[in-house]
Amino acid sequence: MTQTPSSQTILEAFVPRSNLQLARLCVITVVVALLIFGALRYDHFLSSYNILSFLRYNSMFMLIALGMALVIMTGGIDLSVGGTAAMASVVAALLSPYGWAVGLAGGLLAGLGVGMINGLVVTRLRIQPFIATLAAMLASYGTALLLAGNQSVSVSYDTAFTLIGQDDFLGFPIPAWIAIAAYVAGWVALERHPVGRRILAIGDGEATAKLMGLKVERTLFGVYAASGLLAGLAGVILAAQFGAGQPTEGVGWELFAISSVVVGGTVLSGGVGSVGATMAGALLLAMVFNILNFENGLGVISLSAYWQSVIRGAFLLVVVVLQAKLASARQNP
Amino acid sequence: AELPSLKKKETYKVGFAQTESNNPWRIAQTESMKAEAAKLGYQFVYTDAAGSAAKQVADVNSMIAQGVDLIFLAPREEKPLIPAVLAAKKAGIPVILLDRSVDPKLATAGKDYVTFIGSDFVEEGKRVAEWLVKNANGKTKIIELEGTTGSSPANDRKKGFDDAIKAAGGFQIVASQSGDFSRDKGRQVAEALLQAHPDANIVYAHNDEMALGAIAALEAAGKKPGKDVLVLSIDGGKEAVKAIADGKIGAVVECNPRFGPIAYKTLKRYAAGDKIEAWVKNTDKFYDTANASAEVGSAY
Amino acid sequence: MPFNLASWLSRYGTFVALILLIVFNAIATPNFLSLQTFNVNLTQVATIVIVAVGMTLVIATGGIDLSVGSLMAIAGALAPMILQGTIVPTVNPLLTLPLAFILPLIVVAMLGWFNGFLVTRYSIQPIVATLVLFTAGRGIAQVMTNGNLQVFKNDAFQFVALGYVFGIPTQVLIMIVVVAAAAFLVKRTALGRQILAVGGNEKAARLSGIPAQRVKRLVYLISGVLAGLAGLIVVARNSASDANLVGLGMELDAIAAVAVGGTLLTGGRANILGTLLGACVIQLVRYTLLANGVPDAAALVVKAALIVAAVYIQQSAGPGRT
Amino acid sequence: MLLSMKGINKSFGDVQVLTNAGLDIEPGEIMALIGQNGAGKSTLIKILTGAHSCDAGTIRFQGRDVRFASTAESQAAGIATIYQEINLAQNRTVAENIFLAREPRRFGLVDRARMQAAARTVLSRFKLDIDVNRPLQDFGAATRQMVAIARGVTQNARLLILDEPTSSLDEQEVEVLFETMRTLKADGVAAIFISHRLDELYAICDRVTIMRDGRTVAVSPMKDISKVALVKTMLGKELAAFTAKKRAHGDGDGNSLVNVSNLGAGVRVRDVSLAIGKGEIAGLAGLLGAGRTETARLIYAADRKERGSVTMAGRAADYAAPADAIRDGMGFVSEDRKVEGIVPEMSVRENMTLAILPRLQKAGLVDRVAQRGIVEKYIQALGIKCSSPEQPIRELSGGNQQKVLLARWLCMDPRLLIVDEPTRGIDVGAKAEILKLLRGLADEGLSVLMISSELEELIAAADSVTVLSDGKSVRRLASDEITEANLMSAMAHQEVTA
Ligand SMILES: Nc1ncnc2c1ncn2[C@@H]1O[C@H](COP(=O)(O)OP(=O)(O)OP(=O)(O)O)[C@@H](O)[C@H]1O
Ligand SMILES: Nc1ncnc2c1ncn2[C@@H]1O[C@H](COP(=O)(O)OP(=O)(O)OP(=O)(O)O)[C@@H](O)[C@H]1O
Ligand SMILES: [Mg+2]
Ligand SMILES: [Mg+2]
Repeated sequence: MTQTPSSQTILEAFVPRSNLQLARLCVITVVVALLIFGALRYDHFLSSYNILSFLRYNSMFMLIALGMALVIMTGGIDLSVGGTAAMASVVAALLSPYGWAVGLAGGLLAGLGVGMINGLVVTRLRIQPFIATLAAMLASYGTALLLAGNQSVSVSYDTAFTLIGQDDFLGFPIPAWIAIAAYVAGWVALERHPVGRRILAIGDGEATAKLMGLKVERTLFGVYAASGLLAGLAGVILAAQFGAGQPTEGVGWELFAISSVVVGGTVLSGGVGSVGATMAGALLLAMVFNILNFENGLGVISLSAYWQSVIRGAFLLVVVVLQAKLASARQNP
Repeated sequence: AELPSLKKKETYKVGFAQTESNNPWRIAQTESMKAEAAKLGYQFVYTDAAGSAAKQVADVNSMIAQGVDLIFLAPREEKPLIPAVLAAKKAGIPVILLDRSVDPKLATAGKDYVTFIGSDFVEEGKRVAEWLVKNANGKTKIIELEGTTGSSPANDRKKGFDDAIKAAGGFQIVASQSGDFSRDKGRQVAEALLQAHPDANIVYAHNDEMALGAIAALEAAGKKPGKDVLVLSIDGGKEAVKAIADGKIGAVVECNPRFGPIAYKTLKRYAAGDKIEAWVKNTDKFYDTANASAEVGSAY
Repeated sequence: MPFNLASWLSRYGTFVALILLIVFNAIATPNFLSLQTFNVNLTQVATIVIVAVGMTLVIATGGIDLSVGSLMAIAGALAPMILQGTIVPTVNPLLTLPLAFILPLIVVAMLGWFNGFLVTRYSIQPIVATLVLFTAGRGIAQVMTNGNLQVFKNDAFQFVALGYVFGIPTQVLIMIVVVAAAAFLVKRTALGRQILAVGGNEKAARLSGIPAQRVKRLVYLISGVLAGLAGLIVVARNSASDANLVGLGMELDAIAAVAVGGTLLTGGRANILGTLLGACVIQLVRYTLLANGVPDAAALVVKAALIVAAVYIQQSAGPGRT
Repeated sequence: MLLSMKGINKSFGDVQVLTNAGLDIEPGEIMALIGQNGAGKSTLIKILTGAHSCDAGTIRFQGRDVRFASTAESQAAGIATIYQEINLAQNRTVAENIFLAREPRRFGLVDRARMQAAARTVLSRFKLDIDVNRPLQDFGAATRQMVAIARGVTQNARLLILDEPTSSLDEQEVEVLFETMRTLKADGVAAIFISHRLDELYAICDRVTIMRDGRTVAVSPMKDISKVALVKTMLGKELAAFTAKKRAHGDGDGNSLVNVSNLGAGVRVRDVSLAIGKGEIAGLAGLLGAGRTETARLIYAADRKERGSVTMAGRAADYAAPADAIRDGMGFVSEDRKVEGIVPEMSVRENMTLAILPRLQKAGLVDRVAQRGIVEKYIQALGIKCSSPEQPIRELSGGNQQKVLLARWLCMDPRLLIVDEPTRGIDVGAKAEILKLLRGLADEGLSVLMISSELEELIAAADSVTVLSDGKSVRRLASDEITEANLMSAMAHQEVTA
């Protein structure tokens, strides 16, 4: 950190200056490593079929991870994303006969609704996010089951609704386009728009942010609403891509999202975070699933589903410990 | 479009997209599929969707990417797995469905997939009800322990049973709650329901595990399972069949998880160019006091 | 001093909620007021309480433990394996029984310590640190048993769940002992004070000579042991151990019990009796919905609303507000 | 009249904090607001800005009756506030902190180039040349305080409120601040200035409002009230002034308790040697960032030392953790009460007995009788103002919190007490009490290492002073050499040689 300006080179840009940049570097390195590993080891790993279906499916997780990242940057958490997506998928499926736009809007509104309730419970009732969104998770699953009559609801194939999930645009899956658009918007909001500064300042300390004259409650409300909206969008894609609103889907999505966010270097206590690294984090974890499937296909060692969860746990462990080690190495060189 | 065909070969690379592995029934199914593949010398690609229909579609897609010859799919749900079936078809890979089917309105056997091998959950519930109607001995008040809310076996086993009971008349379902297909949850729910409805004298559980939990609950409440309260279930695992022999369970409809032999037999028939029927029915046994002791050994 | 409803409610809110539920049930639920009902509810709540007590201590240090359910599964998987002699050959049947208790508890104690190690050594945030074992722990239990159900019968072992001591079910007695010990720990011992200090201000605690890291590792270890104990009770109760399901979702029940009981998730406080009451409220809500035939889907919505309401009453005038 | 607050009442729970308090300010006037710790100054300010609501009273600002519901509203109405002990957003950059909530925009997005340039411009007015793109947490307390002030003055407010802005600033920095305040005053901006340093009030303020026990007891033009009268009104009694009689200490190494030689770690502490005699108050002086706190933390093993040695009573003091230092008879009162001192949710009792816990326990249990004895003794002895020992410490005023923290160590009966800025943010009355207390304890044999940025304090209380500059001990002043001139020249050491 005592570098003179003259020693600045292009390489300098790659030297991490903060833990966040370090985490980003770490996660990108691992993603690239996994890609190379997969490409060398498995035949069709980098086939366009695999890449495109990978993106089509994982766009849902990228969306909820983005919402989760925003919430976590404020120092909160949103456990309701899976339930919200499930409920939104049911609403979208139920409304899909009235046209793709109605289905889309319905799903989005359902998600937004849950997000707004979360926001209200957190800001007005001052209930801790963990509990507020835990309750919202239960309630949205309950509502989803009630609306769906305890079983999956078929979407309408007469309208264009399923195209939202199943079609391509310029040879690229529409869900992936949606996710990319959401991330671009998220990046602009966080890095370029004043609201991003507000989100991060709240994560730094809510009381302080309030004294600094920030509209803390409004921002928090907005962030939970955004997370709900993104989960709703994921729900719409869920319904459209699989042709059904699924009230029991989404279990464990919140943990996937939290892991992605953390692997992307966002700190759970708030105040620090990055949108791009969250996306890389989500891709990384999703790729682990994909690789496990391919590994099983090789037939060299047949991993039972149980070993897969052990491996996923171990992988998470390695990544976070690696990050922690690098961070402390950076601090005391 | 035509159903993709399967070349006749010495060995195949087959995919098996399992739904989940969190209960003995699924484990037995996977074991059977794997063991049979090993016996035949086939390459076996296995995925586990951990209870998520969406992940199962992704799993099927990764099998397609890996270029398997045929996919065995145990669809988690009727509707959401349609895209997987259609994607495989589009990629020229035949699909055989195991133990659950997909929505017949959206995909049909012989056109979109080869066939469905399995039993009929509605039928299972109905068979239990029919046995009950004959053997109730004046017992009428039923507690129903449902499977996981929203899952298709839970919905179908409920429908088959409830409809048949209603048609028979004279019975009353005093409570029907989910026990999540698990012994512990089934026991807890049974404990609560038995307290609230002490007059109940029949317990119908959607699987063995919950039935065994209910037996524990009955015993804790000082009631004699089989005598004071009649217990009925579906699955037919060894423990449950033994419980029939012990007089604790009245009757069990089998739902056999050993799909291996019939699955690969169907594959070979298809490769040989046979015309496959739309539904290859699994013949499910029925256990009650008449045959339980004799059959304990052969139950899965 | 004028009567202050808000502050009174925040102190006794959980208790009031419990009384209201009991009154409601006495009127609405058939056969509610019976000893057996009481018995059923107490035995069912025992494992949640035992786990939630450990969770309370972890939360008091400002942490959280998502791995409890998986640790229950591991302990629950080990005990029958020991009883059936699949891990350690049965040298002496007299030894098997204590081993079936002690070995699983030692294993989960080590895993709990490992959680604490990740939290203290690498400063990994507790949710993530314990997410590792949440994910991998159940997998380990499943791999050990190959996912198979283990059915067993051992009266001496199952005494923890099926026996009675002085007419009290053993698991209820264990629950009472655990609650009393933890309440005593928090209120009267130096360690309890240190736990709260670490959660309240770790830097200050360290500068005051409190071994903050050791204290943290210890509470995760305690949480692990209590989860393991609950796991043993569950499998003993069912005469069967299913690594796939033992303790599934327990972390959320336990955390909800802690929150409804009035302990803030931010650390620095631990209300053990509140946790007991909180768990009882959650159990009674569950019982009420079941006994009154509320369908599962609707029950979820009601449960959610009640959790929010209970926590809100709890903190409506509590010191959490500024 | 720019602002007029009248009849303000406020209670927290059962505690009445403000009773009929008031405050009037004319445009362009700088008003001093003083009172003992806990008199209610900060609370009054927070009511004005909308951070707290009041139970009764009226507020008129710029001719309108107002009652701000949030700080955002008061900011919009033209009131800029620099709160006491607030640290801004630590992870955000300096520029972002200055402009948070009112970023310059372009097409609705933050105009980062303009924001950074503007930040550099304001900071240069404060003679601060720092990288505005670095997170605030990379900077020291003084810099952070200056950033907070910069944030305040750039708000183009009609009224600027500064709640103890100078407690972590050195004299030059204070002068820079005053310069800015005078400029603003010339533009007609009014200010409320809260400080416990009376000289500063006389230097900059036009009038003074004095509060006592939640009431406004006097308002007077600054020049019409003498220091003595001011303090008397504020305390409600004569100040028992602290005029320590210093002991002529033989500096012989023979009876020194602690010897530090060539201590170092990282770049902040390079080479520090000092000795603390038995029963001596050893001062540690230096400019901000000279490495005083770091030195103390190394001695106490709060951080790990890399070079040099420390001995305590002749034996090597190579502790692994503060716990070892404590066992060896050390105590440490940190300069940052909020972050490193109090456990906010805990009661006065629990906070006070935190360090002594290991000694209070019998078979793992806390000996409650002994505990009560200690707590009562020190609440009495130090005159700690609290409603009961069970009151959460976060509800106490800063001065009283500090006394509790002192008691935390005094009850341990330590051999060496390290106090880092022990009187920061503490009123003149309490300050004198604390210094008297330390003196008394030293006379009974306690050794004290006192870090202070206030020269008068060192002059009045220390038996010897070691001066640090840039991480090195540059001079040791014996009792009779401790004068303002000597201290200043020693502290400026680096500038002279460099
Ligand atoms: N949130 C709170 N809850 C309860 N009591 C409080 C709270 N905030 C402040 N107090 C009490 O109000 C009184 C006034 O506090 P305040 O901070 O206004 O004092 P002050 O004059 O600013 O003192 P100092 O000079 O130490 O900053 C104190 O006795 C304090 O204990
Ligand atoms: N060169 C520097 N760059 C950034 N921060 C610095 C620098 N020097 C000092 N600081 C900050 O100044 C603060 C005070 O430093 P330190 O505690 O070592 O010295 P001190 O003389 O005790 O200062 P203080 O009077 O504030 O206690 C530290 O918190 C440190 O972060
Ligand atoms: Mg103040
Ligand atoms: Mg300092």
